[in-house]
Amino acid sequence: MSNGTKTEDTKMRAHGAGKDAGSYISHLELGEKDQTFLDSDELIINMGPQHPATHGVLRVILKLDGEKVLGTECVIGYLHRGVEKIAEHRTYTMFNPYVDRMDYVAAVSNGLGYCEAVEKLLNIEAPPRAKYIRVILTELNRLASHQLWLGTHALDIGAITPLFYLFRDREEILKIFERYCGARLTTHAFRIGGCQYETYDGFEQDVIKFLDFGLPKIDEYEELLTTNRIWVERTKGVGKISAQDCIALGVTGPVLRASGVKWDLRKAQPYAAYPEFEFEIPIGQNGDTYDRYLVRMQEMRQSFRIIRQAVSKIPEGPIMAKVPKVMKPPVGEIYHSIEAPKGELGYFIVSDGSTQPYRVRVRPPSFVNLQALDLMVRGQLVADVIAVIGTLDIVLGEVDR
Amino acid sequence: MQPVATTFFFYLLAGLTIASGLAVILRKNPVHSALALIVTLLAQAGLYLMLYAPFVAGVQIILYAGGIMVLFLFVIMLVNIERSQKEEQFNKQWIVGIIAALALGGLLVAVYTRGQALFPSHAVQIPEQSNTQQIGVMLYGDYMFAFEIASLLLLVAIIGAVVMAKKRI
Amino acid sequence: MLDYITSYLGSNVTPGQAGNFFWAFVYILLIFIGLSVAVIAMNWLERKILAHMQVRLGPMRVGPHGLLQPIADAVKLLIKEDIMPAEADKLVFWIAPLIVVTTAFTVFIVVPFGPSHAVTDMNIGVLFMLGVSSLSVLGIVMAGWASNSHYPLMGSLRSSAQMVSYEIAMGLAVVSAILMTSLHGLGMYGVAASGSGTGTLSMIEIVKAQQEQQTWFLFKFFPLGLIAFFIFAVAMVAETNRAPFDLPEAESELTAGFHTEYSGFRWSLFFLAEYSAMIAVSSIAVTLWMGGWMRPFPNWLSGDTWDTVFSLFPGITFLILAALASAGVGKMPKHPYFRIQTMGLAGFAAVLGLIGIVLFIPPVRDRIQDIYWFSIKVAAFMYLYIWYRGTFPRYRFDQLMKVGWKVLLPVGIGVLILTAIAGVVL
Amino acid sequence: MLGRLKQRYGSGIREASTYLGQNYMVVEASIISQALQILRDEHDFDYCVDITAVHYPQREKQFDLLWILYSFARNERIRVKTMIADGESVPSSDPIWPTANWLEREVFDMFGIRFDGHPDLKRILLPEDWKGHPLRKDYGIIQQDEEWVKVNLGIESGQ
Repeated sequence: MSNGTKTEDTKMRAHGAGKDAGSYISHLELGEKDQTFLDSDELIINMGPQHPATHGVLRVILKLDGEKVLGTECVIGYLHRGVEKIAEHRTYTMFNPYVDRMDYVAAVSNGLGYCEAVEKLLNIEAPPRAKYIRVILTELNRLASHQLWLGTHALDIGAITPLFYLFRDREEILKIFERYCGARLTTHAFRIGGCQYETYDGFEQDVIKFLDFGLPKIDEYEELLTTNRIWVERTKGVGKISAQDCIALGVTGPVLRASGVKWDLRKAQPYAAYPEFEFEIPIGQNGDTYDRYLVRMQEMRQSFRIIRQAVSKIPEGPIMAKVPKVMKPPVGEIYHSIEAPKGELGYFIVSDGSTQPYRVRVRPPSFVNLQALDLMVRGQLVADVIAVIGTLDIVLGEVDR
Repeated sequence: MQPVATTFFFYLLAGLTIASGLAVILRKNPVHSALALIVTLLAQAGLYLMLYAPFVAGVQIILYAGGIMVLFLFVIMLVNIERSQKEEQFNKQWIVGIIAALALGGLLVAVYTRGQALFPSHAVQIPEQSNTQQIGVMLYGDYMFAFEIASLLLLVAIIGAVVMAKKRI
Repeated sequence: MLDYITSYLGSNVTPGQAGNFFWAFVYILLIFIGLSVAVIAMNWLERKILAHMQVRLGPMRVGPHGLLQPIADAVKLLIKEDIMPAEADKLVFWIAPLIVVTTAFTVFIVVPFGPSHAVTDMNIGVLFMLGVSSLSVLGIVMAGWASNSHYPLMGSLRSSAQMVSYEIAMGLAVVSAILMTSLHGLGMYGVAASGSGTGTLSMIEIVKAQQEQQTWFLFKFFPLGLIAFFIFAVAMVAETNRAPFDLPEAESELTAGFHTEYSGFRWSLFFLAEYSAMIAVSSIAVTLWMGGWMRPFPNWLSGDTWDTVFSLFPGITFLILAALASAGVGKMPKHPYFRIQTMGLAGFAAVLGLIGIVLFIPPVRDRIQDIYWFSIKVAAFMYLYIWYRGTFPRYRFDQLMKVGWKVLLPVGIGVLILTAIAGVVL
Repeated sequence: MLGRLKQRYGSGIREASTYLGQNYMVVEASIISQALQILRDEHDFDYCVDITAVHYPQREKQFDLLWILYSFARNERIRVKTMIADGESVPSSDPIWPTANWLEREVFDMFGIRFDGHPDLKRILLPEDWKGHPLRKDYGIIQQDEEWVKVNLGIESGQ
């Protein structure tokens, strides 16, 4: 059970260490041995890539003193598909569906960021109706993403029931997506220059029906968890991160807001039709898991608010701007970012004047946020690692791209 | 309930006690030793039962087999087993050990052969029923002082353990 | 021989006390079969109840409403390949599930399903149950260690620490209930507990003491009995490693905890043991605090009429179940594909109805109703277990220890002392 | 702000301009570290959004290395760009923004640009012993490390 005296090859005999993983030597094992309680040996265990609570194929190497975490190292890349490389070999339009496959639980947001970035590069603007449709769908997707997050997060902490409630309600959102564009998960809802599809008959009614159905459900989730003693004990003070650390580590999204920074790209650098809506940016104070939970719950409520306004104010008009058949943006670079459910999702696109992007760089929020894991769990217990992975709300498709 | 096949059970349990007791010291793997020790303790509990001491037997199971041995195993598992398996099993004091064992054995034999006069010639009639109550009455009546002294001793031991473990924190 | 068998029927004690080996064997067999059936039923019920709590249907495919699902699962587990890790300690790996399952079944020797419905009555009954069930932790520790792998080891370390800590709180709660047995009562049935003034550890005598004192110990010295019961109820969930104290097998942290490396039949032994341990601790709780086999309100609704009314309950319950099943038969799809299923459900309904009718026969119902009330009370606890699982998140390890040592233990000692004082003063 | 930087480093700042409303500046590789430090300390660019690179194989200095910075106080973004040749390394910005740790590792992984003083510079997305840096333009889209695939996955090709 000790690592110190063993040879290299037996070190990673823990589960899941495949051939490629066998040769992987974590920096945790190379450094000085930490002082452990009662001079017992420290334990290096391997969590993932096949582990129920790592939300996909994340592998975390934990250095433990009993149950206390002395250090972590994330091994990622199991889902790497070379999205950025693919982009260089596709036209701007052809690459559009690929972005849906990164953060697959918030595909609409990915599409929105990419389309807006290319639009900026082309110097065109989507018509107002398209912008409204974009806001409605993106906010619905934010709800779906947060619902999935809450379900899995609660499941990680041991509450199995919320998951099913949340899947039931997320289903309604996916039904709207399905009726709008035919796909439920990887929607590919937007086109460069607007939206490809006009809303179907009864779209507004469907959305309003969902709003009336979904808002009281949030109270239902909160009833299950917010004041639940065990839930509070498991999340309060767990995975604390200060605003300074968040900024230094580039952590964005609800995690940053829960640490008390009132920063949301929808307000700070508004895009789409967001300037036209009233909503608040919920923030927390302590930057712990409980605050992140509360912030996301409030964000869901705000999303309902935004959707309600958008549906009631949706203008008539065209849904596509004038876009050339063959897109050849002028030579130049652009960085555009949006507030995805997980944080700042940025696209950096370099054009060389041809039909294909010269370089597309995706700034994935999950990837950057995941870097904070080590800081957040050091000195805490194994169970907290699970809670913190859950609260960071990472999607491995986006981390690995 | 009438006892059945008393002799058979006595020899069975006694044999089990001795065999597993030997296994405790002969096994190289400390976890196996601990498990053998549990068997010893359980067999002893069986012997207590045969002596019409169900309470002592029950306490033996709860405290020793179920409690203390779990803590034993707990500690052994944290220790590096592969290392301890390579270590020498019997250390330099084996001469002293054999002398001590022989002395104890001699004493027992001597008492058994010579000292019969010290013991009553027939077995004491133990009441089958309610000896749990009698133990209670004895402990909290006649032997109150000894009982309290023992508990005080344990308290001291606990504090000592905490102090020794805490010195590094 | 026949005399030997029939001679017991007239007696009023357990087969163990009567020294009747035939009937003791029959009782052991009955308990073994009954327990296995209960575990299978529990498996199905848990999945169904949990599913309905979580807005889904649960098993629906194998048999009507998935009634045959547990049997299908059992068959699957038995014919599954049994994998033993190459690095495992073979002997210990092999023994561990046996220890767990043996201890889980052995405790049922002293569980009193009725004044004479127990295999035997030991005068250290409660101690025996606690002791033997505390041995099951050994099996868990061995399983975790023998797997020679990190997650099982952590699971077994957690479970041993957890079980040892909660056993103390549990023991204190039990002792305060045992103290109550030593108090005098009016003797409703005119039967004095063995040696009035001194308590007892025998399970049957504990229930008789409650009968005599005309109250469940739950309500004795209100709220002392209630607090002790509460401590026990919390500790017993921790002892059986169930949510919210299911850390040793927390699937989101330790994949499956101590039985991660087990599969097939060996794994199913752990499963069997977990559920029978749940039933066992619930039986202790029912015996100590909820009047064991006594029917509800024996003191308020007393008299022959009420006795008869209450003794009809088992039959009525089975008839209701039969009615529900036949209603299900009517609702089955009429497609020929479902014919066998429909017939099976109808047969099931018929069997339930038949049992219900048999239970109305006076000598049978007099003997059975104790078992019935005992089972109903245990079933209530089983429902609670499922309910907890559907509601609570999981505790963290340090919080679990905090609850055990800093809350339950001091409260347990306090209740014990107060009970002793109340026993002397009142 | 740009003026002050220019004043201090003179020719070190090659170009500072705005394209499509987004500010960027091109800095000599030799002073990049100081420039970033000043941007953070004196101009409040406390949030390093992204570090990435672009490969231009036909240029003498093959790589554009970019830092995308954001200032919470000013709600303003700036891109800092430098050009380096293949095999050249730049000082790591990990001491300035800890977030640079993984971002630089990814740049190293994808382009093979080394960062001096990085605490743990190794591949992040690809396997440790993979050969080649996929986002270089001379790395084909269906190219892969055949040997690695054979040894580790036991198949002839990953396609």
